[in-house]
Amino acid sequence: MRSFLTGPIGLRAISIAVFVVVWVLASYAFGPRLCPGPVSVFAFAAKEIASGELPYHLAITLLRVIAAFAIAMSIGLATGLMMGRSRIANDLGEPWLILFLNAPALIVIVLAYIWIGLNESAAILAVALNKIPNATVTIREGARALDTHLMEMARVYGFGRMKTLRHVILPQLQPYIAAASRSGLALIWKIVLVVELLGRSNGIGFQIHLYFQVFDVRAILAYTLVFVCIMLLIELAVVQPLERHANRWRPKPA
Amino acid sequence: MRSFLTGPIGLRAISIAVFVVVWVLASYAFGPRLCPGPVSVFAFAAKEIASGELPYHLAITLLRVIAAFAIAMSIGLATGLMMGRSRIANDLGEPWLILFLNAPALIVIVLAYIWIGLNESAAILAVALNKIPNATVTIREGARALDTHLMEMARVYGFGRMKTLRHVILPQLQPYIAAASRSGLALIWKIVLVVELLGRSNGIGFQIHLYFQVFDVRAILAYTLVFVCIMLLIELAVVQPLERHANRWRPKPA
Amino acid sequence: ADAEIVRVGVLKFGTVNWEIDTIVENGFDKKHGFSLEPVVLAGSDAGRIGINAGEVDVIVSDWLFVSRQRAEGIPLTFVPYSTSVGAIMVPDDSIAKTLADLRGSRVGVAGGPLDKNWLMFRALAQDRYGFDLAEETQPAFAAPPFLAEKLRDGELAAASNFWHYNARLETEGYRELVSGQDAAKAFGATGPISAIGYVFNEEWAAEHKDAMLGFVAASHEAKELLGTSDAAWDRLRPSMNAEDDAIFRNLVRRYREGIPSRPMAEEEADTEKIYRRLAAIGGEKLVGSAQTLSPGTFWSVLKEGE
Amino acid sequence: MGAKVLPFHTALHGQLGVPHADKVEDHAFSVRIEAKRFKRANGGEVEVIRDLSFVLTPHTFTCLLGPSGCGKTTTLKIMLGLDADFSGAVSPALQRARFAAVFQEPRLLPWRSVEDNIRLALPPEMAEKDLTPVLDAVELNAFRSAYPSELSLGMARRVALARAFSVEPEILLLDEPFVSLDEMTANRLRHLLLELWQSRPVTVLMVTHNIREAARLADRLIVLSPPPAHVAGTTEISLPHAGRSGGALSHLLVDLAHRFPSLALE
Amino acid sequence: MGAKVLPFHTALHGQLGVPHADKVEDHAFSVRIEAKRFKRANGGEVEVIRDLSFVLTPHTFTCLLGPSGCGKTTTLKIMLGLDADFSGAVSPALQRARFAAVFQEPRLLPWRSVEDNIRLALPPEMAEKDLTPVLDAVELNAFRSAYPSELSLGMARRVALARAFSVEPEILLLDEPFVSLDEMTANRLRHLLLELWQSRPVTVLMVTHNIREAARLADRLIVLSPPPAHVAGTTEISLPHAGRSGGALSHLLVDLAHRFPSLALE
Ligand SMILES: Nc1ncnc2c1ncn2[C@@H]1O[C@H](COP(=O)(O)OP(=O)(O)OP(=O)(O)O)[C@@H](O)[C@H]1O
Ligand SMILES: Nc1ncnc2c1ncn2[C@@H]1O[C@H](COP(=O)(O)OP(=O)(O)OP(=O)(O)O)[C@@H](O)[C@H]1O
Ligand SMILES: [Mg+2]
Ligand SMILES: [Mg+2]
Repeated sequence: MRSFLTGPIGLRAISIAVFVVVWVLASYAFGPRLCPGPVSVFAFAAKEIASGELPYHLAITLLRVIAAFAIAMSIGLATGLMMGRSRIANDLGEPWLILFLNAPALIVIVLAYIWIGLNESAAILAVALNKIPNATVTIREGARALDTHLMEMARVYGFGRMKTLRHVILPQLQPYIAAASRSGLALIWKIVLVVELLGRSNGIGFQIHLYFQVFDVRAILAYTLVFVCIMLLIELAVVQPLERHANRWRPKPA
Repeated sequence: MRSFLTGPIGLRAISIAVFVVVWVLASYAFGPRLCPGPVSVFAFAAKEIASGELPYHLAITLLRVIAAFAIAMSIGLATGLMMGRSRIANDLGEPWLILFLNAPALIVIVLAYIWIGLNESAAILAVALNKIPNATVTIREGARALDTHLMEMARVYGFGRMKTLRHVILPQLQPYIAAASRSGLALIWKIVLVVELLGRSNGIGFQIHLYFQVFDVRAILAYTLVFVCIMLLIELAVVQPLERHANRWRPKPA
Repeated sequence: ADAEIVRVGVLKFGTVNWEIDTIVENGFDKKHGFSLEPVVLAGSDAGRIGINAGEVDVIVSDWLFVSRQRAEGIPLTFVPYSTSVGAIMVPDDSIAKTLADLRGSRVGVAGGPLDKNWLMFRALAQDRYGFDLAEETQPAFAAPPFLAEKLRDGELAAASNFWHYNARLETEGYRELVSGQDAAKAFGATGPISAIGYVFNEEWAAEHKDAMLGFVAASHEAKELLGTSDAAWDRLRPSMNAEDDAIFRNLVRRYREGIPSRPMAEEEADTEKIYRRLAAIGGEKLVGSAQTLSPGTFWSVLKEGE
Repeated sequence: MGAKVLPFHTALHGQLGVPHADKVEDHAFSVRIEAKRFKRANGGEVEVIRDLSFVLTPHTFTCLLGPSGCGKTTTLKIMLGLDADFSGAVSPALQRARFAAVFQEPRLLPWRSVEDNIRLALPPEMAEKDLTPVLDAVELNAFRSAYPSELSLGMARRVALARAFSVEPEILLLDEPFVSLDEMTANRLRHLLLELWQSRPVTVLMVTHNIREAARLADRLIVLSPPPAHVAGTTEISLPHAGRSGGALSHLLVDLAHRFPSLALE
Repeated sequence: MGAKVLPFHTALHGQLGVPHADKVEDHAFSVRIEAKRFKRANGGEVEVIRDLSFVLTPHTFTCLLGPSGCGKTTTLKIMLGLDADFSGAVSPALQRARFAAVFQEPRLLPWRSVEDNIRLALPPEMAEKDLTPVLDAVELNAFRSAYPSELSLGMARRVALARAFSVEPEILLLDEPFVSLDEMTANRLRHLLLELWQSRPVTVLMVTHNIREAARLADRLIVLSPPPAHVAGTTEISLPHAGRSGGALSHLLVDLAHRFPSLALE
């Protein structure tokens, strides 16, 4: 039992239990209107799931998140690598990078909608445009810190571009890619909400904003929590096993 | 001349020139209302600067950005290090991390304003809360990738906590800190805009929203660009010299 | 041929949705020779983007927006939709009796410093009591739902908010201190003015004249029905988000009060007066280069028709 | 001649008076590793060390020899307290001791200068120590402000040696300290090490593959078996250090080669 | 005896017929480094190599010796095309050649298994090569699926050697390949290297500090001066490899020690 409690599942369970307790206390402190308790939130979520409303909006949002994520990460990886390895690419790209990095999400979204139209491509493009510079910046740091010794080895043994990328560069970038992915997924989801708020007729962001207008905190929390649960699930069931696999070469801690 | 053009300043100048050209073309293509050209945008910016309006809002926003940045980075650094180095801390913190990582900015802001009040502390706290998990995630990857050989050396020579942190850990985390700072500053600024939009009566986000309501794209672009210019300046005049100093030990490229 | 489609941007829980829903449900669109396609949006920002991007044909907004866009060459135009406007709400037991009593207190303001209600209240305070509300109160600009909430928990002494938030507050022990219509009257309006209306592109409307006229007619018919029939409201109730009967009844009452009844030319004349006052206070930031209500802000086709 | 070759048990019990294994912990500087296993990345476990124990008599110079991959570095790591995941025990005296170590790689902080790399390792009471003598000794005074990436591997190893020498440790653990150095430099540094050891009360344990080096420096050799490693034999060398050159050294080497054929020079 | 000691110029011009420096590029496998400078991190520049040139006759075995930090690794890097920032030239034949290199550190990909590390270095036409023989030769067949972090340093070096041996290069550059290995293993690998060199047309250049090793393996020694490095002398060894043991080898060593006092064994 003791080992279960200090094991990975036990500790996470403790942590989640603490969270629920804090939540219940907060709901007593602030009252059910401003901070509805877990029971009422989950009841609402269950109702919305049963009605099919929540799964519909969730699916739409997830699709947008995935599309924007795939676009942003692949472009960010390419630009980050280029800017990290080549001084010329870096000097040329820097002003653009800083521009896009600091362009408010709102502006990018509005301009994308106006210039491209109020449609799905504009939405996804706007989200991706918001995320690309973040991914670029992170990957660029990784590319700058690449081990020159291994690069030299790869050159001597004639690895060529693809082999070097796959076997020498990407494994070194793994922690940077992991950081960019995790914080990127979160950022994308934040921006998808804004995108949905400004010009889509469905998705979780749309729903949350609707409920914000009528100040239904319970509904807002329900939609948020379902998404967070999905992310927790993806993290535990997909990302972490993948990461363990990618990191199996690291020396096991004593 | 040739060497100037391929030098860092020359390349950046070229890049900015290309940007301006693209902008002018876009403004012809979309018309001055949907995409006002650089001249009219800068004229507007100059007017707003002269009137003192823009500097006022800019200063307020920058203060918020700096405060939130300082809070978020120091907490993110601490939690990221802890979670990266200790399995127990990681297992305990993980659900909270994912919760805060994926809590929509809107929710955090709304709850902060509701629970703390429509005031400056709530605003800054809301922004910091949005950024902390991102910083944590990035730093945690860095902490996981720390060189065990150097850590062992530090232990054998009795470095102690502070010395290890300062001379062994932080220099290794430098690229991760740089990535977290750059993308963090950008993220914070994006969220500050939302925070200002939802519940503050000044700041660039407030102004942009104001102009958005009357659909004055020129004013929106002017405010955005001034901020981007400030960031570009900070990057070139502060961050990069600091980085060069921090990285002077890296082998010079051949 | 198929009936022409008119895409109308509506907020799901917004008041416009009630009318649009009624049109569709009762087949008023088919009856008037067009097909109405509601585009559900999450906020008024989305509406502004949508009309600028040409992805919706009709949204609901105010004549300030229309006039400014016209001045800058975008031929939007306006058909009155409702005379319901915002008001400053205070708790029933507040000692405040007039705007003057708000001096020094924290006042929430929806829609930002360029909101027409807020500007009218500022003008009114200037006229009647000789002070600037913006200077002598602490305005807190924030999202409308916050304001209602912050008024409830006492952080704000008063809040200038939109009518459907206020209708709710009225059932919870809050009262109107002063409304937009009060202010309008003080500036010489001869009756209630329609602050918001259906906004669309004049050129588009010229190409789809029959459909747009049909839309206006359908809107009238829906208003008539909602103005008289309680059954029509019962059907809408689920989408009104009214927690209890009192709120529901108050929303209905307020909606009915807001149905515009005056000839458009009369409204336009009143609006011009008010516009000048607002332009004086809001300045260029509010109105852009147009110091007077841009000609054609009210849809000329309708005026001719009358 | 000069090399007193002893069978393992005799050497330990007879000569050094080691107590029974279960009391090893009380004794100064003793290590007893009953088993050391590593988890393999692809599941499974390997046993690297089994029943390896020895005692370092204070102020002696011991050399540890053994085939590549037999567990020498692992043993040092356990002694340094860097690996606690083994069954067995390390004596309290060893746990408390102030160590210096030269690892098999230089392990310098790339972002600190040569001088800072040494200075950071100094205990607080020596913080202001003049590093010129030790830097001179390793012939790197001109490079005191250089960063490790500006050094050749041999130079980096010399910095690591200078770092270990300057902390004035109780126990000095050296893992092949003199490889990657030209013979002249290596010899100078071997002399330096001997001098240091003779002038201060320090206990030295040095891993080496160079039997000649071991014969010249050590009081005692401990030879490990292939994995799972245990002590295959120990040898005391009683010949004074000054006398270990020319013919005497050759003789010693022949003796050792006879005793441990696996260490053969050629 | 057996060691033909030649002054530098005689060796180069007389024996090997090197053309004038400005025509060096046309010749097979020649290097001419007029100057190699490094920028220091704290500003300034150091000249590490000045007027260093030599020619590798195809299919010979050359050893490069020199004091620690004199520029041996730098020279290898220039030959490998990893450092183009020098004045001088490398012959086109050298630029085109297929290399294998054993660096001073193992330089394995930590995230790839031992087998993958070797296989990745193979040119496409050998992709399916059976690695069992070479892994057997370095005694690491049991570790073919292990990751580098699970190896001892000596084992990692053996993997690096196996990698270099298995690509069947035209030119093999070795930077102190046999350090950190016990003598028995090192000897076995030296034999392996000799066999490889004799069985295939490969040109070998090996950096070493071990004069005994050089004397046993090389056709020719090139000795560098302290920095700024240039060739201090070259020596041909014409004694057949089979005969280099026992007394003959000792004699050779004495000869060499006499010619290059700085390489002295003790
Ligand atoms: N990146 C660099 N920046 C500055 N100086 C350097 C750099 N790399 C090498 N040096 C200098 O060049 C000289 C030669 O280095 P190199 O690595 O070639 O030596 P080496 O002969 O291989 O020595 P060793 O036997 O110790 O490996 C050294 O003095 C070193 O300080
Ligand atoms: N982290 C690890 N995981 C699995 N096996 C390991 C690990 N570390 C070391 N080993 C194994 O332990 C054995 C001993 O390693 P160690 O580094 O102690 O050898 P060594 O005697 O120092 O060898 P060398 O002379 O080559 O340095 C090796 O067979 C190695 O494969
Ligand atoms: Mg070892
Ligand atoms: Mg070297």
